[in-house]
Amino acid sequence: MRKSAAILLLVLVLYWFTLSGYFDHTVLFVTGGLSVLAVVGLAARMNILDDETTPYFRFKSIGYFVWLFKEIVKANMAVVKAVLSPDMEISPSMFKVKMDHGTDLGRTTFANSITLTPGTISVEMEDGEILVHALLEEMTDLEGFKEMGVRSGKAVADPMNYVPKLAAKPKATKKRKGS
Amino acid sequence: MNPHVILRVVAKMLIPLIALFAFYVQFHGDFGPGGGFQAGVIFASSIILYALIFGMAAAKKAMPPSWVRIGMSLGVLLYGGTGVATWLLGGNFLDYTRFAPESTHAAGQHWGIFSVELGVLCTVACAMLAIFYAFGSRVQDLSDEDW
Amino acid sequence: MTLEIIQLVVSGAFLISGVFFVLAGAVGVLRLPDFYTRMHAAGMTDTLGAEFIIFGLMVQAGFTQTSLKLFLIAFLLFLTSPTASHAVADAAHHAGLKPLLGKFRAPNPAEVKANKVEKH
Amino acid sequence: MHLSPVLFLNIGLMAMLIVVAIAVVRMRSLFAIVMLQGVYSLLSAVWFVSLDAVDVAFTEAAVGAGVSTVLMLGAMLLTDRDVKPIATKQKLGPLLVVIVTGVAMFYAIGDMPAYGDGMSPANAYIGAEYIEATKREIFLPNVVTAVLASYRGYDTFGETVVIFMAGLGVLLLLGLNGNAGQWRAKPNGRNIAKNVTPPRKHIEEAEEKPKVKKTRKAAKPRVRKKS
Repeated sequence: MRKSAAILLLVLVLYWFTLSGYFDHTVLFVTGGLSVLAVVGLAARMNILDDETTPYFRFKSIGYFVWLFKEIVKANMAVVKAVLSPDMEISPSMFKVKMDHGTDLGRTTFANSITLTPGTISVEMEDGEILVHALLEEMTDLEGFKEMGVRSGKAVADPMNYVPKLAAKPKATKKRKGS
Repeated sequence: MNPHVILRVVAKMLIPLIALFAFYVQFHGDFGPGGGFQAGVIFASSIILYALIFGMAAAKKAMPPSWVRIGMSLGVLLYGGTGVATWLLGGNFLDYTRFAPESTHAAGQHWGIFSVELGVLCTVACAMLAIFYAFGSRVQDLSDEDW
Repeated sequence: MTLEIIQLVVSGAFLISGVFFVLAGAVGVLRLPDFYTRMHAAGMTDTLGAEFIIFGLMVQAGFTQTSLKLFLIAFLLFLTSPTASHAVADAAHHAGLKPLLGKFRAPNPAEVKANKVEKH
Repeated sequence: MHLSPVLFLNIGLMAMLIVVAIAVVRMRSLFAIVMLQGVYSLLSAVWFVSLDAVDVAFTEAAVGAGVSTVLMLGAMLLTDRDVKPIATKQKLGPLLVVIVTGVAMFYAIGDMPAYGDGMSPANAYIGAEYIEATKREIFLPNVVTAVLASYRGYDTFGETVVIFMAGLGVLLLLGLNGNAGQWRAKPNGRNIAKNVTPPRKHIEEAEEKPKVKKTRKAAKPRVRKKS
């Protein structure tokens, strides 16, 4: 708790100077210091001082974000192509991806990465299972999820043991608009 | 287990940033857009976010209702008190130049505006929280099924 | 001088591609059949659309405090927009909204016309 | 009036505001209305930015779209989820008032100064004076703050008191823990009047909690005796 308080303090000081941009103004300097201390105190009162609050500054995670951004661009292209083509052939499906990151932070990173990649949304998360809604057939590929899970686990330094599993096969209810 | 894991983790990251942003808006009101009214609402919204995720009881532990009640009136007192102080220093009500009559850079004005805006921050933040607490505590914590 | 031109071109390219993704997202929201699929299109606007526009502005601002602030905005968007999408999708799922599953194709305009004529 | 992109932006934003306002009036579900009010606030905040009124836009976004949406939702939970339909006859009176006011406003548009006109009464006399005097007397880059807190200090004091009174009024009616008017007030909002919300399981659980504490306290002396 003391360690994360220190990290939070550092992050908030950097945040303050990023926002403020005044380095030589005495009043702003003093009030800035007091406000940072007040916010850390508030966070302590709220009981939110732990590793989940301050996951910033992990150099491993920078590489992950670069990789994730590449994935997002790729997925965006696929979705744009599907949406803008006159036929608009899509095959929405829902399935469960089972994975077990050790911590809530790892689970959140993984689920948010899924949502960030267009074409897949994490609809529900229960313990180790994420219910995913996918727009296109090529996005149900479990290998992709596995890679994302492993990488996101590494990015936030989780003890992780990943078991990809298609828990429920998507039901095909043939429905067509206009018919 | 709390079903809203993602919301909880992300809210935990955001709450300190929102709270500090409120103070930034407060103290940079002299240089850019901002001031006590905006800062008060932003600060209140950080606590409201906490209450929405962790429940009303936890929020009341972090920011007790008694603080809210005191802060609400303390802000008005600070504003009015600034006026009375200038009065006692021999000026008119809220005539801030009395704080530093000889200053060439209007330091008195700066101090007056500073303390007045602080009063506004106190009142606005606490009044918003008071209204939120009053409405929110009236209903017991809703379970997801009630929606 | 040349640096300025490069800056202009790069930021312009970012802005145009960002606007393209936002537009594609809007078209997707209008065309896609149900709530969950529409959320994919909406997600497109707030990931690549918004991020590319912010990157374009960052390139235009250069190495200044403004571009640091823009980076903060981009970071917050990265953090909050998937969370909001998840919250909305979760709420819809809890409320019992059934997703449309299986293969789906956009109806042919000619087919739709024929249907309408039959109904009349 | 020359055509500029900003003009089109303003026209588009105004059109969207009108559409949202009509939707708010015609909606029946209170939840949707509250959400649309948030949309309305955000749109008007964008519009204020395009008018260069950043301070106002800031306030509108924070208050209108942020906090007041939450407060409205909180208030909505205490009432119905739907609006009761109003008979058409009862709408005629308000409609008349709205039409008369609208016509009067359209009539007044003719006298309005052009947007950004430096010679308009609002800008030429006291506005220009404030801008000049701020440079000379207060030395602040943000004229809005100087006007708000110094030149119009009385005004802002009044506004602060108004907000204080609003909070106080709600507290007097509902109580800080939502239990005003109950003869057995309990701290931290635990005990909610049973005639307000029907008793549910978790309310009963919350009331049972003090008992657990008592048993814990009772357990302590026993240990002492043993030692």
